Amino acid sequence: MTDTPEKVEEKASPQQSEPVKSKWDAEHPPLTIFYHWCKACNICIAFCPQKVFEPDRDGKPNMVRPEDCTQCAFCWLHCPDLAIVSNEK
Amino acid sequence: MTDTPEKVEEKASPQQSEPVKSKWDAEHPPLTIFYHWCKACNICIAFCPQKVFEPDRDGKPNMVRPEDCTQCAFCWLHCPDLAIVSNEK
Amino acid sequence: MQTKSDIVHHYLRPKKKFPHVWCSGCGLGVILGSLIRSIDALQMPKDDIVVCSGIGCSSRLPVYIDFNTLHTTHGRAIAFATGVKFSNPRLKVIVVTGDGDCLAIGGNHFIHACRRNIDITVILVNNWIYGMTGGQFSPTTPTGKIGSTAPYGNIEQTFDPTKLAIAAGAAYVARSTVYHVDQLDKMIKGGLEKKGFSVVEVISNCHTYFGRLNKEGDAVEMLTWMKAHAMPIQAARKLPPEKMEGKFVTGLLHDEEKQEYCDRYAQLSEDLMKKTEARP
Amino acid sequence: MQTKSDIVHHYLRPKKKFPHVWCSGCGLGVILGSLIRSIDALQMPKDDIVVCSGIGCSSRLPVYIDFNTLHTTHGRAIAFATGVKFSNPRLKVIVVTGDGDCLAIGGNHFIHACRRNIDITVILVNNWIYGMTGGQFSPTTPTGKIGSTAPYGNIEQTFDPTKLAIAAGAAYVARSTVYHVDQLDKMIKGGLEKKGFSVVEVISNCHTYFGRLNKEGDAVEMLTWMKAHAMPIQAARKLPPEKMEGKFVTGLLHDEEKQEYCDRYAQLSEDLMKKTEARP
Amino acid sequence: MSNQVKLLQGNEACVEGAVLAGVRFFAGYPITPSTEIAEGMARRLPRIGGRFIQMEDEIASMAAIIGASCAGSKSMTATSGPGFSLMQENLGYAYITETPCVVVDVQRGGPSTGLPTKISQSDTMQAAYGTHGDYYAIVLAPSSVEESLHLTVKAVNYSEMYRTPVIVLLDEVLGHMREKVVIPALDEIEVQERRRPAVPPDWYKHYAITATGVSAMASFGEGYRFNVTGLTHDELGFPTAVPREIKAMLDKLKDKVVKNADAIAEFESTEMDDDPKVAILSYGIVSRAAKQAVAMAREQRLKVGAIRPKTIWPLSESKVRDLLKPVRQLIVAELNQGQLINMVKQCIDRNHTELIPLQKYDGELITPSEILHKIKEVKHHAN
Amino acid sequence: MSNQVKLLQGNEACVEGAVLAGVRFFAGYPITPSTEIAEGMARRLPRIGGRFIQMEDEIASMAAIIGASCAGSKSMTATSGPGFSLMQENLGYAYITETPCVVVDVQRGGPSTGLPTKISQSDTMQAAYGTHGDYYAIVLAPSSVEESLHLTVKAVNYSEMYRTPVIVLLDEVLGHMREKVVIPALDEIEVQERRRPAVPPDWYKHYAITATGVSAMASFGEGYRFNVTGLTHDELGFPTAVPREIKAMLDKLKDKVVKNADAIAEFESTEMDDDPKVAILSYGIVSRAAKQAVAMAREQRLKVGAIRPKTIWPLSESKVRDLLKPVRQLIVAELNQGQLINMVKQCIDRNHTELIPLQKYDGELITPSEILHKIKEVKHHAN
Amino acid sequence: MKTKEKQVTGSDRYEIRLSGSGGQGLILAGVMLAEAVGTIDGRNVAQTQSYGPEARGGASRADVVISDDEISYPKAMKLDLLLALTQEACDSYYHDLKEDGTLIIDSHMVTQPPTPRCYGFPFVQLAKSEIGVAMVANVVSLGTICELTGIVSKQALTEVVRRRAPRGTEEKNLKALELGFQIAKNVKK
Amino acid sequence: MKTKEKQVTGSDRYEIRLSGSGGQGLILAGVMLAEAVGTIDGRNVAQTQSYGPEARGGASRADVVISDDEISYPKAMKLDLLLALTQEACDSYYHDLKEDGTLIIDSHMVTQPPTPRCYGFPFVQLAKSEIGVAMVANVVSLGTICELTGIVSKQALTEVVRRRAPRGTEEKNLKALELGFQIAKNVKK
Ligand SMILES: Cc1ncc(C[n+]2csc(CCOP(=O)(O)OP(=O)(O)O)c2C)c(N)n1
Ligand SMILES: Cc1ncc(C[n+]2csc(CCOP(=O)(O)OP(=O)(O)O)c2C)c(N)n1
Ligand code: SF4
Ligand code: SF4
Ligand code: SF4
Ligand code: SF4
Repeated sequence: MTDTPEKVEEKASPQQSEPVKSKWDAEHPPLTIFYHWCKACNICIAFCPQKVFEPDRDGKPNMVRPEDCTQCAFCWLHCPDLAIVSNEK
Repeated sequence: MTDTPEKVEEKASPQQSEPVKSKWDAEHPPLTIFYHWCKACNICIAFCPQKVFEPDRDGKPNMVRPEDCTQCAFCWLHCPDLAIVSNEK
Repeated sequence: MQTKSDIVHHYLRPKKKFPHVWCSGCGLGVILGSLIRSIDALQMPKDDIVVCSGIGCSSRLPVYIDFNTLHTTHGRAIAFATGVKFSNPRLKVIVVTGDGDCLAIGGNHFIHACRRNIDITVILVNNWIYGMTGGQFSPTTPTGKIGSTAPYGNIEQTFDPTKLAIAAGAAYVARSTVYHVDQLDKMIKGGLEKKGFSVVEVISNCHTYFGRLNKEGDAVEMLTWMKAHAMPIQAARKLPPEKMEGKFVTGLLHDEEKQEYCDRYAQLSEDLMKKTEARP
Repeated sequence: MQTKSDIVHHYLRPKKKFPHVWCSGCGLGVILGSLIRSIDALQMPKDDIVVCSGIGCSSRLPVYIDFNTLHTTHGRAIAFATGVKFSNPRLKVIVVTGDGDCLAIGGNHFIHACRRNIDITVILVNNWIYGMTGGQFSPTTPTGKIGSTAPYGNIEQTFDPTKLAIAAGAAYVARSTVYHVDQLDKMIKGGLEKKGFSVVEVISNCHTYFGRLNKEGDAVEMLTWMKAHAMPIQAARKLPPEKMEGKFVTGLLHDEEKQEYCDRYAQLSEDLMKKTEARP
Repeated sequence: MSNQVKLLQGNEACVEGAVLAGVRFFAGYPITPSTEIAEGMARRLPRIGGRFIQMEDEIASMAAIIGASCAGSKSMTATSGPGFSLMQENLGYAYITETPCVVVDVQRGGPSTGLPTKISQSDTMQAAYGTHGDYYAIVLAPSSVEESLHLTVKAVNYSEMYRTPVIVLLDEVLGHMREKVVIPALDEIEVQERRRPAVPPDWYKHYAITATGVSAMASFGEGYRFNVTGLTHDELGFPTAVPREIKAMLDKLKDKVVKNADAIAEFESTEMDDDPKVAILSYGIVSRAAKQAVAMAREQRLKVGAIRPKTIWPLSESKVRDLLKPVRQLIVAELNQGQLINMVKQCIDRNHTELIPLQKYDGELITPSEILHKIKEVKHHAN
Repeated sequence: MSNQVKLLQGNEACVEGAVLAGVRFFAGYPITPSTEIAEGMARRLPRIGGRFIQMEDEIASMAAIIGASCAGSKSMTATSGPGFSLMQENLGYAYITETPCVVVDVQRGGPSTGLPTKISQSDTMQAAYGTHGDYYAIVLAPSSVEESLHLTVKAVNYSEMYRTPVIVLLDEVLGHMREKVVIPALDEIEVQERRRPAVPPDWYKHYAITATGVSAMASFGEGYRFNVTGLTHDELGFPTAVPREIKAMLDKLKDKVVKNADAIAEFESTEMDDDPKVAILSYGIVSRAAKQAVAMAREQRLKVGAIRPKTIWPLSESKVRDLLKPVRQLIVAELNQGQLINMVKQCIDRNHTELIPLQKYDGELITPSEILHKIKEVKHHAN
Repeated sequence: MKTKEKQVTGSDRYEIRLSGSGGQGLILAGVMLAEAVGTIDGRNVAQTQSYGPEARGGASRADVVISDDEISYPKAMKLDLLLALTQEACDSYYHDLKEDGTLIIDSHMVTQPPTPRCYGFPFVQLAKSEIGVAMVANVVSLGTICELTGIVSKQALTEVVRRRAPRGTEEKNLKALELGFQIAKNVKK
Repeated sequence: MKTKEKQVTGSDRYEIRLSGSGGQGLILAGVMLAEAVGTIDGRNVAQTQSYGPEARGGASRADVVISDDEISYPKAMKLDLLLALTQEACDSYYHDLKEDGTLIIDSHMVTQPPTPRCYGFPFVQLAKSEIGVAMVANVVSLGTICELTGIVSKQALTEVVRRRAPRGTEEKNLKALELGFQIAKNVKK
């Protein structure tokens, strides 16, 4: 199946040589989230293969494990409110 | 091909034993034609396998060879003006 | 007269007499005869039959026959027929329609009735042109042919109505021509017997417009063409594609059992009414 | 931000800002993103793109994007688009439409545009329901499912829009889902590149109505369902029918070269004008 | 179910009224703000042996209810502006074929998609002139939820009595608002059935010219085997191009409505007994604001009355003139740019009664204070 | 091609006029008695770089010409009653989106399929009230083949000048009859183009509120990237539900027509110079009978005049009142059961001018002798 | 009253009706006549016809009104000339002819002329026998009308027949026209 | 002028608006209130609401007009009571409240009440903490309104909440109603 995550991993391969875990942290978040656009649909939180997010009080994604982000692109490609962009890609 | 004439011959088979040629003549025509309905389209004349008809002055079918009629049904099944009926079938 | 060939006359309206309005040689009269014979063969009571049509030469057909007849607006016959049938499913509902009526303006009602599989029989008279309005091209006018609104040749692709009907969900789909009257009778009978949505496409000659504009001759020539180019499906299946070049397939093209719309509704309604009664 | 993932924002209308009107989690936002990425990938100039739509939640999409946009009447987007395209064939014309808009009221325009093979790309958002008006069943609501006008379960058969499109003559027909975004991007790109009539059916979630009425959960659950039930055509071809039970096929389903309508007209017109000039 | 008190939306009250009046066939296509009627019918009809079908569009819906009516069912559809526009061609077919059926148009702002969720009364003229050709519409307009029920019953009755389509004009506010409704018992309401032929099939004329202008009507399947056509037809229903027959047919269509206009045209008067010189004319939900305004004005010792046509079409010129006899200044309040006022212009003597428009068309309801304001302006002018 | 004299049908003259005025896009669906317009366009347009398309129905035809107009083409369709009814929804879209286009309605008898090959003027009211919502139609009605050409040019011009659909009302007789026509040279006629935006794209407002009520109009593909919607919209063309913006939009639609009514509304007067007390009001082909009748009456020393609106809508109340100043008895002659007469009722003082209907609706044209007969009846009453 | 109108509509207004059955080409004949008079002779002209609702065959007619003044009412009111190629047409329209109007009939088809004061020619038969196709009877009769009444110039009519004749039949039609002139001349002599 | 009208519309007419954001169930609450007053308490009632053009989320409101007399104008003119569950709703509608009208707010959500003279309860929070679902905040506030104003009888409201609560949530809703009564009682004390 032409499942999104798989496909994107391909593209992501150049970065694989770098130490992924160390690249992101709370100060250097992997993504920018526009919270005023986010409608708390839970898609990014539920599907993130790395479980990067947890819901905040309003149900919006809180990046609790930024360092785990692989830049797989699932979240920003699936956010129905176009509220997530990558800070790298 | 499920062509009309062939098919009807089947149905007509019981009559085949009778002497077809002798059955019809000008006094005992094989068909009745409603000339006031006929619009002279020429279909019966052109397609009658026995060439029973010839066009009259107005182009309407004149039974010039009634004795040749095999009651194949082509003419009355194809007359677009429902202007022909068989006197037998 | 009491011969069998006279049967058609017993179904004509007593108060509106022939000759009909159609041109000399028009295939519509042949279809009228075929429809009557099919109904007669099935011994369907006149009172239970409703024939609906839209607007067009073909759609004038119901006016002549002694059934319940509903001559509606252009393209909408099937939608009206749906109301008749669904309101009183006991009635046998037939639609007579043209390629313009059914496939141009009426295309949506056609595919939706196929989809619902409502028990209606559609006689689709395909004469490749709008006859009534004087020879404009239709969705079935072959590419390249002339119509009064395609004076330089039609640049559009055509519908194959039978393919469309099958894709949209019709239960019974057949094709014949006004030349192949025996086959036509059989196809119409089959459609009438089918419980579900049935479509019989009938290739018919409009020599007055299609024939004249395209130099395809008079009724006789056009019937001769049909004779030469029709290929029964049984034979067609055996032929290699190159032998089918320029030919068209006739016969029963699709026949499928599936639940009919009115039946399904009746069942739903019955269940609900039982439940309602069952309540205190 | 200048990262690539931000590209979608460069195509949003500067004067009408987000957040959009759609429900939280609605698949439409995903399709919006996919459409923009596809256009961007093909480097099509904004000024040359016209996006038409009818009425429905899906049909609200064009309003947000910075192209020439035409938000028309319910069901008629393709007919309007035909006017736009044929009037100025240089323009790239895209239609965004819903299953109700395109297949219920708009069914006829859909099949006729397929037949004409006019160079328009249709993004058909199939969420199995009328979202905008509050959850009535549509021609794609699966039999048995609940809609607000099918409170006891839908008794109708459904259309398969891709089959209909193929039968009617479309040149390019594909299907994807809002879960399979990469595939979706690819299918839309393919449609945009195709010269001729292209249809991309996108399975989308309306959890607000379809999901709620049918207890199929929220956006996440519905996306999960899509993930589990979609089968790419390459894989599907290899599977025995029983393994396809309950699954649906995605990917490029039909791709055919044939002459496009505007081209054909242009050629006719050119020939005629040459002839006219050639005259004294 | 008798005499239940329910809290209902105007749209739901229509459903109740239709079911009470015997409607057993509904074909429709959803559109805001009328959808609750279809939804109600979808729930109700299969439970009582009736039939509900959602068609592919409004054209088909209109066609289906006409077909169903020919087959003997009391039938109905409901829609709003865009759908009502699409129904016009087949509505014309129902007029010329004299087929009973009811169309509910829940008005929203137009033209085109306009304002789907906001109120308007801008289909007033369309209800009488929307399709091509000459025809005479009967159009009823309730002003409360309870009346929505009763006028729907009446619409079905008129449609059967006069063998003609009848339009019920609601609006977004009335369609969606909830009020309590006493659901009458079946024996408390009058239900009319179409007149069935008393003659044998051979003598039956589907369009017999009669003294009342209304012909008896057989249904398909009952042995009459008549023809129905949208072409001009003779008494039997066969196409005709004979001028005399055409004229007879069109006169019949006109007379059965126009000659009965005084019976069909109903009005409600509020505070008109003391012959006020200033009055407000309005229909539907707007008349509720007018009533409130009259009460407010009366408290301020302003002698003002209000008149409300329940029947929008046919216009009964004589009745309008009668009602307006004392009135020198008539405020015509409506939710459009001036439609009702044009109709009034046709019947009144403007030297006698000055017409003062009060038109609102921004999606909001006219308020009592806006009317009161106008009353005061007018009084001022009058002095 | 300049100043050729040709024998043309009214329908063919429409084609000539359209082509002269710059129409280069035609989408249509055949219907009697308008079909010759489509057929003519099908022959002409591909030869001059224009585009002809036969759509699947009238709804699609109307949609296509609007789309084409948005893309910059002067566009047109032609139809007759049933098709005109079907076009109403999208016609409303053209009104609210202010998209120029021309619709020719060649009238035949209605309602419904009615009398496809016979004359009528029964779409008169529909031309102004056929679709839902408030809108203001411009409707022109020629009375000769030559005028069919010129009023078609004018219709295209008005449509471009006022950014609105314009209706041309023909009828079966005029559409099919042949008269000689002087085809004007291109430089002999005035051709109007829509006003193009003078501002850069960023400043462009597709529905800018201007002093004239008409906004400049860009085409798709020119860099303006605007939004067009049938929802109520703001100046930019984005959906709005703000009452103030809605009102502004609807006022704009009204004002650009109503405020220009005196300019748009044209009349022809025959023998009105000596202030006759009796006159005939009629439009289109009927006015030819009226003219003949006036000549006949004058020969019999009856002082009678005739008035013909070339513009049916908008009504210019002031112009009508002006024209009718001397007239005490006005025969309103029309091919329907009374449509034009209702419009006249709205503007005149019936105490001053008595209205005498002369209505024929049996598929035949009113004859000069029928009018003369009426004149004599009336004179008698007047004495 | 009718008689009074006759006077009134007088001036030089001249009303012609060509009638027969569908397929005889009478509409085309009407158009040719009108075109000749209007676009070449330069007079005013209005040509109308009646479409039956059932346009497939049946009776057919074309009217041509000719005048030097503006033509107000474009339809025929009282005919100056009636051409009838069938009995049915003759019976239907004879009463529309002015008392002193001209009646021209196909002498083979109209077996019972309503008045002896008429011109009869076997148009259809002549067309068949002389030109070889019955179809051109319409043009034969045009020639006859031209010659008999002078309402249209020969040169104009010839020009138009050449222009309007279906492609490939120009010669036959011109011959037919000539034949029409000829048989009328014989009568006039 | 507005002040005058206030008097006029007086009599026993009582106007209530329940406002907050979409999804808080305020329309349903309005319907429950109206049904209780109308069909059980037997008074006249008119319930209206505003549909946004973009009905997906956003602000939401339901109005209920109550009277023993016939209700002419069915929409609220000047509110006797405003319930506001969000700041936005409170800001939008406060100016529609009569000078002496009653304002009830969610004290957690409306952080800046426009006047100190108002009742504040943490409806949403209480619903979550006491009943376990935020969704029933609407019914909690209904109970409070009932207890505070007596505009509807407890018995009627209880009956309707039982009847109208989504299937399976009857218990929770009745508990919520009880909670609403309770917190109001505490205030009244
Ligand atoms: C709404 C509407 N549009 C157009 C027409 C004109 N019209 C009548 S019949 C017809 C086409 C008929 O073609 P078809 O259905 O193929 O029937 P045929 O006459 O060839 O048998 C058209 C366009 C109409 N009556 N109504
Ligand atoms: C003529 C007309 N009929 C009905 C409607 C009401 N209407 C608006 S959108 C819609 C259905 C939308 O369904 P779909 O196209 O599937 O889009 P979705 O909202 O699900 O994205 C309907 C019935 C309308 N606007 N116009
Ligand atoms: S029945 Fe057959 S053989 Fe006899 S006349 Fe007819 S076509 Fe000829
Ligand atoms: S087929 Fe019928 S209509 Fe045709 S010529 Fe023969 S009898 Fe006459
Ligand atoms: S026009 Fe064509 S379809 Fe119509 S009657 Fe004539 S031949 Fe038949
Ligand atoms: S109603 Fe359905 S389709 Fe519409 S925005 Fe909400 S989730 Fe999407």
